[in-house]
Amino acid sequence: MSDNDTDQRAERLAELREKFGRHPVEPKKPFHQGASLRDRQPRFCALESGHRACQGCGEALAARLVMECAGPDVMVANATGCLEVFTTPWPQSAWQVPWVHSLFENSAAVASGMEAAMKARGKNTKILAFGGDGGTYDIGFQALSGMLERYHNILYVCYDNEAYMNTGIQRSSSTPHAASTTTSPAGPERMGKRHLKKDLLGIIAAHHIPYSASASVAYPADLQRKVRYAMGINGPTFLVVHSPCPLGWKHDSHLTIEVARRAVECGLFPIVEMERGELANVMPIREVRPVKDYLALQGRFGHLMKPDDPRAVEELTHLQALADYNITYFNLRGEGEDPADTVGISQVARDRAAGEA
Amino acid sequence: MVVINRGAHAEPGTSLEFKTGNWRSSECPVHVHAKAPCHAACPAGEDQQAWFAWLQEGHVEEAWRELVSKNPLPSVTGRVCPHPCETACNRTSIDSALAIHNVERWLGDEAVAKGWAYPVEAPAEDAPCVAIVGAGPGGLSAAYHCLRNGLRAEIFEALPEAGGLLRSAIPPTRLPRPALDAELNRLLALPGIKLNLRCKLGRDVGLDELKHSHAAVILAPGCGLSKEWNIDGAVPTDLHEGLHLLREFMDHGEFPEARRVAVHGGGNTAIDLCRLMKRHGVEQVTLITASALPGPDTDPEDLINVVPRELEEALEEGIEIIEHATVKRLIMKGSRMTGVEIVALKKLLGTDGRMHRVQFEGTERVVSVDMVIPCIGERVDPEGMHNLMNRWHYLDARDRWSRTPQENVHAIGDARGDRGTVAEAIGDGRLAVEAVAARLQGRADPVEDTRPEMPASGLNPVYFGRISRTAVPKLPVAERTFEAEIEGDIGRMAALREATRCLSCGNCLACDNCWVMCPDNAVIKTAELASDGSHYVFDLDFCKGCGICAKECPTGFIQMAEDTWHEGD
Amino acid sequence: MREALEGSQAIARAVALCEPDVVAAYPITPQTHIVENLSKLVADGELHTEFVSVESEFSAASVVLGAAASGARAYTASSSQGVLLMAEVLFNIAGMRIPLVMTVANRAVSAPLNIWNDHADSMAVRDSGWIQLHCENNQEAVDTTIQAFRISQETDLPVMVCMDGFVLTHTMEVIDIPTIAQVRKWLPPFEFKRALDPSDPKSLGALVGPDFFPEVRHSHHAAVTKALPVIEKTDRSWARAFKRGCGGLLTTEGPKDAKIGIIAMGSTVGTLRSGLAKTEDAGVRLIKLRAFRPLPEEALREATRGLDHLIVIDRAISPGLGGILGTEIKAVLYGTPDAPRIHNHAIGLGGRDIPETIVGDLLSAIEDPDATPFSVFDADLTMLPPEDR
Amino acid sequence: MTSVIVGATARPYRSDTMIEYRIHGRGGQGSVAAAYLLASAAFEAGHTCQAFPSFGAERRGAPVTAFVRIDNQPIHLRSQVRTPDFLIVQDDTLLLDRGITDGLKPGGAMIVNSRRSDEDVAEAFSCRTKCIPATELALDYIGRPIPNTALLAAFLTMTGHLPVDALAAALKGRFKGAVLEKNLALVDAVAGMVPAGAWKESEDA
Repeated sequence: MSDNDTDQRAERLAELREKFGRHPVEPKKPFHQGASLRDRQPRFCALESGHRACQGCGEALAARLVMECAGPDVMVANATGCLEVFTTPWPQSAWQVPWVHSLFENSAAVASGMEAAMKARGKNTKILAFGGDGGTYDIGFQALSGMLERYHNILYVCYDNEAYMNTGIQRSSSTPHAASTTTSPAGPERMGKRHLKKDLLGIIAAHHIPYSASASVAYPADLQRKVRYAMGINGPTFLVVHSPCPLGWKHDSHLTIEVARRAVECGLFPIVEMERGELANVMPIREVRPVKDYLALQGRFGHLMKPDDPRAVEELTHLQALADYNITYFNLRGEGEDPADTVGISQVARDRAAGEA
Repeated sequence: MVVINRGAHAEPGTSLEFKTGNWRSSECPVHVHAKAPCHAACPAGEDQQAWFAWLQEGHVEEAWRELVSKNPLPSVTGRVCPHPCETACNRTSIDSALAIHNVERWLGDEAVAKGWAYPVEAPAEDAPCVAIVGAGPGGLSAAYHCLRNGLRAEIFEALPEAGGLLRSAIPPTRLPRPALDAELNRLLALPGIKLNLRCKLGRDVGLDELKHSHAAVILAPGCGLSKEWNIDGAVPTDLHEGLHLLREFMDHGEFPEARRVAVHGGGNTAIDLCRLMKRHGVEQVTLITASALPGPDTDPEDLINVVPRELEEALEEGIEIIEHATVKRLIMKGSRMTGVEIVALKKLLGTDGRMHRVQFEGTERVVSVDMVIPCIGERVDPEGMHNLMNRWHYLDARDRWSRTPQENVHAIGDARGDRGTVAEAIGDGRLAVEAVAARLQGRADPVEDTRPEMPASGLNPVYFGRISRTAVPKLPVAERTFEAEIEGDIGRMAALREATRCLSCGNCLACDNCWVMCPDNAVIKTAELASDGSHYVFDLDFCKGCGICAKECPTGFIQMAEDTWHEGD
Repeated sequence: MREALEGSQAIARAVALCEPDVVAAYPITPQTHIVENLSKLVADGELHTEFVSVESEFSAASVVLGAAASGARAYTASSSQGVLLMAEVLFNIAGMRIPLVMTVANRAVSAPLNIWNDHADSMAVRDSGWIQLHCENNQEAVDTTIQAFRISQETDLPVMVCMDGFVLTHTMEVIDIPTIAQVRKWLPPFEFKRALDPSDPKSLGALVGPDFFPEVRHSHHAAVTKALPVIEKTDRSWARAFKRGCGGLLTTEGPKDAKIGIIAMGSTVGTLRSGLAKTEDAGVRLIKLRAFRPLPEEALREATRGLDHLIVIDRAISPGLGGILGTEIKAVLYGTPDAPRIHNHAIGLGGRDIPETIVGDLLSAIEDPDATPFSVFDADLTMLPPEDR
Repeated sequence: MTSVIVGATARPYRSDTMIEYRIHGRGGQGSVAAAYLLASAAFEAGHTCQAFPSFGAERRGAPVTAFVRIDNQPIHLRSQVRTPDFLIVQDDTLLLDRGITDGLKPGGAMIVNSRRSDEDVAEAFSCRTKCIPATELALDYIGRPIPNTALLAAFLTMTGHLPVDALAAALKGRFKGAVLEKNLALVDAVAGMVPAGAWKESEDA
């Protein structure tokens, strides 16, 4: 191991100490040390390769991004769902942090117990709770609400792929209006889901918790900043991460990021931050796209792409109106160019450090 | 043997035992270092993307060294080149091209100012020596690349000064002489280059003699003579042809008396001449060209072959340009010219499958002038090289390496007849020397860069915000003289800023997108194992072939390829 | 120290003596007083624990799951509907082999809504893989609660301490509460080897496919079965330390040559004992079954040896089958030579008061030529329309 | 497996000394508290005891009952008290239910919180009865209309079943400070108001 690695590691630990104001546990198998290149990657890898997510899985990506800036002194409670199934088919596990799966609807409660245990045992290890939209918006909502109300020191991350994907694409309360799923199929009598996507953040906001936010896999830097911020808060925090599902949304696997990006750019998935339930920050959209650009990439909205069908036109217009509403409501247009807007935050530059290496 | 533990818990990271790499159904990601279009378009062979990469990292000298690995005269080309690189720049699909030539000039000037050493070593005393005829850009480039290839160079120049048309045909307003001299002198001072002035082929030295005394001969005489010009056999009694007028003016500062002048032609010489005459006091200067002015629908094949900014400045300065026209008849009052009849003309595909210039009857009109100056191009002075001339009166260079039918003799630059820019001559010089060096070392011809070019569609523009091109100061029309350089210096700050606009087409930016966005953690960051300037390798044991990395690679450096590509690894 | 205490209060005190790290519970009649008493102990500074006031029994179970999985001694309590709402988590806790303790204040399960005592709730989760121990009185409930923590950590299994709702939870009686020093000496500190720990990051609750599931299930079954000697050993150890036991797996009372036996679980045993006192000449062997899961098959066969008749008292039924304990005991005795005839009766469902006189009725029923193999013994069928009898 | 724990045979299951009480009150009047107080007093006096409510889902104001058993041996019986030795009635409006004395053992007695005369009530129910204005006394001494202390004090004074000191000890376990003092004062006052040992013979009845 080179000095450089040691320095990086020390730096990382120092950063963690700074962030948490506490001493993180030294992992038994330290990160970016070891024989293989994989072991020496300059990031904390809590979600290893070899997991069985679909090609182009947005959720797998989101979870890895979250864990990178949450670990290593964390423990995870994971709701039943794709993430759980594809990471831990016994005897294998893709997790490099303590991880527990109990049930579909109780990750917030299990996490509450874990956090209580940490408090009782005088430890500072941060607890994360993970759930999909089914386990968060729907069946696990009560446990989540209880967790927030009891003010546990937990970051709850909802990987929102807008349907029950684990069981084969059934609608959830997070499924967008007019999306076709196996339980809200489009047909002569129906244009996909009849109801609206639940305004979960609004409900979370009503819990008056220190911090809640939305993020998207299309904007990893923003996502990771939010995770770091939330990790530093002593109290309940909530993050919903828009995570496309190529299988369920019916788009090509390589388009995962593109689809997620367009969802943000059209206004259907606003990226916002709330402090104590008050809107504190939004990611402005530099160039607003029509929702059609977003919808057209996905088979689940295929029935809307029929200009000759007045019902399709109506629903398409409806979705545009919903996006417009978000843009107005959250003031997503911003005021001029902003390094943190949808374009600014995406910009890449030649990595000087890498260039000199 | 599996042993099931209590509660069926799993140990950390054991998923690594499960290789998801066999999930790839058809394609896997590969790193493809495609040619940046600027590089593909550069006749001198520069890899602009490569030296902008150094600039992006703040390494100015390294950028210059990368640049001069191909083109030893950036200070010159940064002023005179029509920069096809900028025309090709993929950035035009986002906002506008990088100001490549301005940055090139700044780099060249920086090197002069700072005295950076050319990346060459003195050749061995007994190294083979190449004879180079002509000390214009092509010959100088050839000499320089001899050093780069461990050869010595001996230049034979007919004129008393080196520089060729850089000195004789390009006005100081475009290429100030101090800039030219500074760069030339640095180059000529390199050990291993011997310059013989006032030494004319055919007069002072013979080709056969050179072939005998030197390891190879590279002919770079340029085109010293004007092409013959007449209108149906008629010429004005006091015919002045363009290149001659230009040289005369640069030597003596005088033009023949005229109030209204028509220049017939469409190259840089024509434009330079128009602008100098206008500035000299000629009331009306009209350029009659068969080509087209730039416009949204202009066919590149049909476009007037001049440096775009020069054209722009000419129009600013009040030069009238009549496109798609030619001179059909000279109107004389006795020996005095009163006007020219012009007719509309266009290049059209003929029934023989070739392009022809077709004049359109009934479009004739008269432009009143008292002088018409032909500026239709130049030809080679064949002295000493008669048996190398082809039927178009150019030197018979036959391939990329400018080989002629005579063994060990190459003919480069304008004298080939199919070149027309300083950059092309510089490129020719390098290629010819590379071929010579290969032959001398018993190697095959150097392999051409066959990499595919990265089109704008191969990039992901999402990752590049709109950044406007740096506007470089220019002298106002009223302040333009015969000496002062019209275009200003871009300056360090702006040059570095401009570098940040480079899209790095086809090359790895080390932006981490692939590393960050791989859902399968199958991109490994490593400077050691990565090739082609990349910082990543794919762990195909785990890559499922989703294609996100390729889609989200800003520069198109990652592409999806048939999975068989990696078989046998 | 002996004190006159309400059952719930005594349980709260017992739990506090075990110094749990995390307590999570949601109130439900008749478990409420346990939660209230624990809350008060916390508020009064007498119990230093993370008390998580959850929003449902479901979360209560989940919280203790998470807490125990994180290496904390954890405790919860519930009853009836609450147990059923927990059901999913209860299976999960056991399947993950997580040690923790839960009190079930046994109560009927609706509908119809009924808050009174029977065993329908714990019976409904008998297959969850928990250890289930039944208590006859509040002293046993206190002692069993403390024992349960030790059994739990020794077996890596969760333990359900079943005590009859109201009949025990709301009854004040004289109870000897151990001192904290005694408990600390007897109960080792909590240890869970597989606890979540960033320095040894295991994944708990993995997906187990058909390739391994039967083996995992078998190991769970084996673990619960192997808890039998642990339960016994623990009670013996307790008896040595505290000069009183809780009856190990089961106890028998009465003449050795008895030909009739009565077996029951929980507080009913006391009433039956009281009733038998009036019929001393009956020669009846009273069997108190403490361990329902694991079911002590060998001990049951031995306890019933020599009997001609065995009356099995159930406090819950499985509609369409009959008594649950009765059916299980039939299965245990199947193929045993000279096995007694089983008379299976459910009594006291939904809190129907069980008078001591029922003993005589039960004994008489042995000779009743019209008796069915199973009956809801104290149901007055004349209240039902003929077609519903 | 030979793990059967066989208990002693011939163990006396039932004591002849057990005394059973039934307390009638209304939801919110503290019937259960009275039962617990009485059981606590028994415990303080060295007896075994058992007290429990009738486990109703009734709300405030509804008639409720609670039960107490006191003995000198372990109490196994868990059924409700069907044949009480004594009744404690916290509210004379409950007397409208004529079935209130059902199961009362012959020779049993009833103490009622009432301003009515003992004789009136005794006549109506054909049992020994003592009425005391417990609510008024409680208001006078404690300031709150809780009749338990007065009723129990009167009851214990008359039966001598438990020393009145035991009630004081039980009260000390439940109350502190001024409330306790007021309750103790009430006990003393009531003890002086009723004939001590008047019902003592009932134990032998």
